[in-house]
Amino acid sequence: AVGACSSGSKSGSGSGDKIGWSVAYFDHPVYQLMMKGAKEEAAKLGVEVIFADGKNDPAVQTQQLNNFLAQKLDGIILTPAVSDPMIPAIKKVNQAKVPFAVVDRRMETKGSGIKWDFLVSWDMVKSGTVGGEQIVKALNGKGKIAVVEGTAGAGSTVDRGGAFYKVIAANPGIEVVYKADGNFTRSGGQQVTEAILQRFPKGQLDAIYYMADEMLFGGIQAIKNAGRRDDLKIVSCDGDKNALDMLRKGEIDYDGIFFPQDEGVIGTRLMTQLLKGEKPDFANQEHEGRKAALEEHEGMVWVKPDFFGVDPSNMNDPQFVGW
Amino acid sequence: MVASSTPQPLLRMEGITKSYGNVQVLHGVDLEVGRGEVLGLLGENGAGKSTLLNVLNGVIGREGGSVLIDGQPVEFAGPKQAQEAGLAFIHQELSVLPYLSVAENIFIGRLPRRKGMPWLVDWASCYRRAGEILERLGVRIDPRTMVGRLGTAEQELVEIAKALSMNARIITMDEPTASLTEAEIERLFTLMRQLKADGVSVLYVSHRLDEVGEICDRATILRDGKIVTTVDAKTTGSHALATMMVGRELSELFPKTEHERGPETLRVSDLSTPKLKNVSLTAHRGEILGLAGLVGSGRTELARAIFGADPITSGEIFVEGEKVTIDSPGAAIRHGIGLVPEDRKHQGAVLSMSNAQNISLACMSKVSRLGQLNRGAERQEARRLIQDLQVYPPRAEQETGRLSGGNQQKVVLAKWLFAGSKILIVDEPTRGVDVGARAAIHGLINDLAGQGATIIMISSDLPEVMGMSDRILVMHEGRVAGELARKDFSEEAIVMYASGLEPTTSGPEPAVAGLEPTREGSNA
Amino acid sequence: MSTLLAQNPGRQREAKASRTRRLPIQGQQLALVVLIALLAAVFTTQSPEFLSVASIENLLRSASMFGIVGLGLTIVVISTGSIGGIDLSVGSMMALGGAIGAGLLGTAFGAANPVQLPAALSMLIALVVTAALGALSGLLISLLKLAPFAVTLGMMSVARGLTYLVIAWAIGSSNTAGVTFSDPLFDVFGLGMVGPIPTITVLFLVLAALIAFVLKATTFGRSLFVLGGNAENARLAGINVRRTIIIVFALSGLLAGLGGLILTGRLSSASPLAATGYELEVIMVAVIGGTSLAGGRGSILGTVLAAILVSEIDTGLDMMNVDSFYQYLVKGTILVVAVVLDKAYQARSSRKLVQQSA
Amino acid sequence: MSSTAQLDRQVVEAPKRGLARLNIQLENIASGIVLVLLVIVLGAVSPAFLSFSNFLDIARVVAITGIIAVGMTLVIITGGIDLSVGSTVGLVGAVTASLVAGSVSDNALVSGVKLPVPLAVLVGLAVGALIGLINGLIITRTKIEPFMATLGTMIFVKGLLYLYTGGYPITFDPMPHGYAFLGQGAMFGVPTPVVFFAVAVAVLWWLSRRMSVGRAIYAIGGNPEAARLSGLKVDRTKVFVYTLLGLLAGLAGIILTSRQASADTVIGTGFELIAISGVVIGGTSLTGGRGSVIGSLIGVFIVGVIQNALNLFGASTQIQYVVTGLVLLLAISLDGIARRRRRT
Ligand SMILES: Nc1ncnc2c1ncn2[C@@H]1O[C@H](COP(=O)(O)OP(=O)(O)OP(=O)(O)O)[C@@H](O)[C@H]1O
Ligand SMILES: Nc1ncnc2c1ncn2[C@@H]1O[C@H](COP(=O)(O)OP(=O)(O)OP(=O)(O)O)[C@@H](O)[C@H]1O
Ligand SMILES: O[C@@H]1[C@@H](O)[C@H](O)OC[C@H]1O
Ligand SMILES: [Mg+2]
Ligand SMILES: [Mg+2]
Repeated sequence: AVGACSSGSKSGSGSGDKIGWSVAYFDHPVYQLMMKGAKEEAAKLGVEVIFADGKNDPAVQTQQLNNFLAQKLDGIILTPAVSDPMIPAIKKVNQAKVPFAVVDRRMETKGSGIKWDFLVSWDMVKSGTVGGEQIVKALNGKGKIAVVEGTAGAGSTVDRGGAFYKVIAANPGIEVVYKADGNFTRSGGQQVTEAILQRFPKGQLDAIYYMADEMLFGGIQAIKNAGRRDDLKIVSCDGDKNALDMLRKGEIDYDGIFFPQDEGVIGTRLMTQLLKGEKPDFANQEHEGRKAALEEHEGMVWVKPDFFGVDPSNMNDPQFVGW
Repeated sequence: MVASSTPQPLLRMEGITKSYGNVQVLHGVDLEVGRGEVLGLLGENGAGKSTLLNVLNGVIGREGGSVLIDGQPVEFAGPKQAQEAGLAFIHQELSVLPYLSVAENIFIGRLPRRKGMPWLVDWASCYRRAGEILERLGVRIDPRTMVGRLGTAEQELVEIAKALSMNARIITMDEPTASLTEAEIERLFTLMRQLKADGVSVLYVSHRLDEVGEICDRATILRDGKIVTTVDAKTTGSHALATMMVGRELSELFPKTEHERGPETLRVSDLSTPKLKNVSLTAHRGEILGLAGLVGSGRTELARAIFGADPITSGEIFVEGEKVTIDSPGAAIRHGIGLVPEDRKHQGAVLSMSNAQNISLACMSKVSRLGQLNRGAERQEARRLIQDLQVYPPRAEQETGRLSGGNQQKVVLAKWLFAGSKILIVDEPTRGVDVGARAAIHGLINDLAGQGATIIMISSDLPEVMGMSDRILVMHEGRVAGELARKDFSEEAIVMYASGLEPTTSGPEPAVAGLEPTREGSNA
Repeated sequence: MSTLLAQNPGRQREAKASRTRRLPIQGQQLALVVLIALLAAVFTTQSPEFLSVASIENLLRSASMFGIVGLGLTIVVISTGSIGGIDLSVGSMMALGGAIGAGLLGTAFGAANPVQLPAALSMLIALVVTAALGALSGLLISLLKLAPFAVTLGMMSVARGLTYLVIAWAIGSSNTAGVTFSDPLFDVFGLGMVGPIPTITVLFLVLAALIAFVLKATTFGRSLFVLGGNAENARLAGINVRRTIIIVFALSGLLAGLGGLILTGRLSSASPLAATGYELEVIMVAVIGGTSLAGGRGSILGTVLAAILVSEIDTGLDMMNVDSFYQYLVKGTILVVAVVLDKAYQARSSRKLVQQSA
Repeated sequence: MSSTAQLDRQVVEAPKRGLARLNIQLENIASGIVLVLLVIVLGAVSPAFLSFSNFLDIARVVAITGIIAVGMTLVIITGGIDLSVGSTVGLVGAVTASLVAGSVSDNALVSGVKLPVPLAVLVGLAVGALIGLINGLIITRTKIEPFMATLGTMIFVKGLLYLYTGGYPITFDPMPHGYAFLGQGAMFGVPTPVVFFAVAVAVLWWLSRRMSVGRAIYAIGGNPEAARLSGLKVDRTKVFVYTLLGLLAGLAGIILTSRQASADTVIGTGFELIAISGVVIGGTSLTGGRGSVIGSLIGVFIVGVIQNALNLFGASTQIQYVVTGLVLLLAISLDGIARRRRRT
């Protein structure tokens, strides 16, 4: 059995419940989509979700969680920009015994004893592993690569990076010559890529791995401007339609896809079930036919939507058009 | 030449040299001040007077020479050390802090401290002592007033109070009277005589040569950074002093030349602002119209209102018979009006720009086409004016901020000559200007009038305003209190009008004051 | 003649009138109090929970953190405004202070740092370092007569870089995620309460009172106003300008470091990106409080009130569930309006004084 | 006056003549020397640094913030500052991108109207100029400090940007050639952004040094009251420089969205400080009245060269921060020393 709820659910008042959701930041397509999914599901279920823009600052998110508590909202969901700094704020949420969930970027308890009722986060580890394998395949097991990482300290960066570097380490022919923080943003991706291209002229670099499509979008422009597309393999991750279009046009070599709205929908659905006093059906979550796995993370529930690698063999599959 | 009054002078400076960059300003200056002596230090603008005083007071360093007090050589690392050695310094430029109280300004850097807790300010004693000093000066200003709310003259008095509060043995005063009225000057002199009696020595810089005879014992004359001579101040006349300063014979001071008074060029009728009450006046071609009055009587206010620098609440202005709307200085300039403001540092010149750039500033269109400056023509015009006005050093490309005060004033005048103003308002045009330059400025004003310009001259210097003007309007509390034709000029008449009295009667005018929002000028 | 002039009737009147009445709280601060109350009323009607204990605690915590840093900035601007005094490095200094405080801790998770110190000592070192860097800014500004804006802009970058380095060193890898730890002393900053009031709020108010006292009552404090009015005057008055500038920037660094420790305590974690952009927030607090960027004028009480006001706006808008995108519009507008009102108040009060004295 | 004095004068004037004719200011020399030294040292360490293509690379990188920096120079010379340019870059970039055919966004608010590229660019520039105009009006009408006024608009315009884009990026499918040319094209082998930058420098230099409006800009910064009493239109000139800067920031935003082939909400963030750094390193005084467009050109290149070198040597982010900060401190220190020497 998976971990129990940390809080007694409220009397099954049902509809009209209010859920506060602090999102790492609003201005990112992944989160826009996630919020869209959540809103639609909330409307269906008759609950209200209040989103707060975390502005990529844990201090702001801390403030927001506290405000949710002060507002006596029925449930709280957190998509942390970075994990560890949120521990004290979550402690308070736990003390107040408000139903609480983490969505998208996972947390670690670091022995602090904090609890969440469930975590909905797609398979970041798999995305890193697939990315690593794609790089190995693209380079035939030999070459120099640069990595444009996501926001340092974000659960997604830690997990995806960890898995990715594990695959690379198992392939001694591949050397990581450079890695830098692109902060999951377009301009970050472009800046880091520009630096990479200046640092490694033609012939000294064979591939770049982007930890997210947003950063790829910035980076690809720098690569095109420098006329370097032909001597570099490019691998990315996320499943943005634009990125998959680029893959189909041969402008990049590999990508992968997950579905952000699934996280929004499932997160809202489970929280609502919790608030209604129903026993949430963690094991059977799906959205638009995509099933989410049920696992355990630090002894608590982890509902895990899937991730799929995309390459020329499956890129024309209708389910991988991209979002 | 007169020898030092005492065998062992209190202060002695020997062979002082000082350069700015590679321009030597002081060439080995020797100077002595006896105990209880008031020594006048005279010289043209740029002669190096302020520089010498700055060196003495540790404000700037020197290259060579020594300073001795009581025969002992002293070396000041900064102004604080000079203060501790018993020197006090009243600067040429006002240096009060507007957001602080009068008392705090007086005790700046030396606030009274609590006994036993020396890091705490003893405010009670601060206000009390400031009050006492102001009392001594005969000024009624609340020591708690923010200095920013005082007028220029009162601020100058605060500076003087500051110097007095130091109980110094040697006080150096760099043109302390430049913005004071006669009454205030008189009060200051009384005080200086008292200090003298107490054995305090004063080093006194002024361009008002008649004052020198009145208050100084001896006068040392500085020219081009060298001592020319030291003379007995009581017996040497102003004219002789002036000649020594300039190094050549001067023509008569205030060389009033008679011009034909032409048709009316400017008419102001019922002009009012928050500070002016229904002022009317006319001025004519070729006329010099003097504006006299106490400090704070509204003369500057009137000048600024006519020039469009401050908004007016009502009234009309006619230029050459035509009603004009002047809502900005630009509009005034288009109608041929120019203004030489009283505060040249803050209002007159852009100190970071070159002389040529300052000169062309009010009328750049004259040397530009379609907004493009013709810098050759600009420089050439500037050079001509610099020559005419004897600006020193005579360089068009020189940064104006590096000229002496008097020379800066000439540059401001040159600006209006360049702009070809037909009606020129000059506000205290010779404040802080030496005799040589003063004569040049007077000559220039006369020439301009001779060429048909209209001059409105504001001056607190009665001899000047009486010497130069064809007609004088006297202001009192924002109104024109009286008008005097040249034949009726007398100091008494001006002073009576200025005080709100009728020269012919003895009783004071019914008090209208109290209804108007006036900043009270200085005490008198 | 001179006696005649001496009897100008205006003088006596002024002597009587210019005894300015002194309220304990002056007009502009009064306006801030009114605004704080007014907004509280508006927020409460829209969202009754706004006046709850939890929400007020939340508000006070953020106000105290920005306010403590704002106190340092207020001193900097009052005393060096005439030479363009400002400190843009406070955000980075907060991050650095937090990074050192957390990085040297024995309790940091996964800490690979060779030294592991007790919290009190690591905090002390953090404050010493940020104060020293502040002093370095002050030294450059005073020694070479450089613009504070430019110097602290450089320092902003240097301190941010050092933050990265400290954290990388502390966790023994170039993965600059941050340092997470658990420490009772830091918890006092993050969670501590004195009765119903957060400990850091008490700290803030004590510091504010102390600084206000120093500014009003000590010779050093007065010399700051002199310096801020006009640096040349200060020199002429024998004030050690260089030392004073160094001290105020050191103080600003120190208080920013303290603010950083508070932030770190709240998050139980220090990150290289912490407090990014906070310098503008802090400057906003000082200026809304009535400190003039031109120097020589400012008030600690104003800064305290402004810190509360700004946090109130943030909290209130959040609790009213105003979309974050609209919050920018509201905040930008309030900032401009507050400064315009201050300006208008200044103009009106000086006019009033002239009228009074008539 | 006396003959010695005349002698002195010749001594002072003689060496000045040569430099004066070239119109070189001492302030420029300090930063110019820093730049030359940097190039020499870096060239010696890494020959790759001295290649023409690397130079173009640097120019391309600095061009965008450089365009803002030269506009900022004029604002700073009037004694002002503008913190809102970063937000303007973002908003204009988004508005222009959204108006160009082929642009797509998931946000409903984003305009469905599509215009030909030149027209879209004009609208974008007008938006930039409008923001600048509003800054200028707030500053001149309310007399509040430019720092605070533009801090307010910085936050406000950021809000507009979020509202307009809804937080979604705007992308192109495909980007019209005309628009791509603005950020990615080249003229005679020189990248278009660099050409824009060069033109901006030339125009603003001419305007500030050769035109009466430029003289007014310096006069206003040097002594606003004297400028007003000389009949200069102080407020109008200020409004003009802020508007010009808004327009240039808009241009930078347009170029950037073309280069990045998309607009998002973070682009332009922090540009204000980068541009101001360049201006300050170039020797322009933040108190107004002194400085030059050419100085800022040198200033932004110093920053660009350092960044480029750090990249070439593979310095990590943390080191980049430290070095960039130190170089800024060093450059302004040298400038400070040069100015002090000149004064005494
Ligand atoms: N900071 C400075 N830098 C360069 N030159 C200066 C500076 N200050 C003064 N000078 C020059 O030194 C000379 C002496 O100036 P100073 O101010 O001592 O004259 P002054 O006798 O006090 O004149 P005034 O009567 O006009 O006040 C002038 O030629 C002036 O241009
Ligand atoms: N800074 C100020 N604050 C308040 N009131 C002022 C200020 N300056 C001038 N006033 C008011 O304006 C009136 C006229 O002042 P103004 O300066 O025009 O007089 P003035 O005759 O030119 O004197 P001055 O000889 O000082 O130039 C004063 O009586 C005073 O009430
Ligand atoms: O892939 C990324 C996701 O995992 C992260 O959490 O947020 C940004 C995304 O691009
Ligand atoms: Mg002098
Ligand atoms: Mg006057």
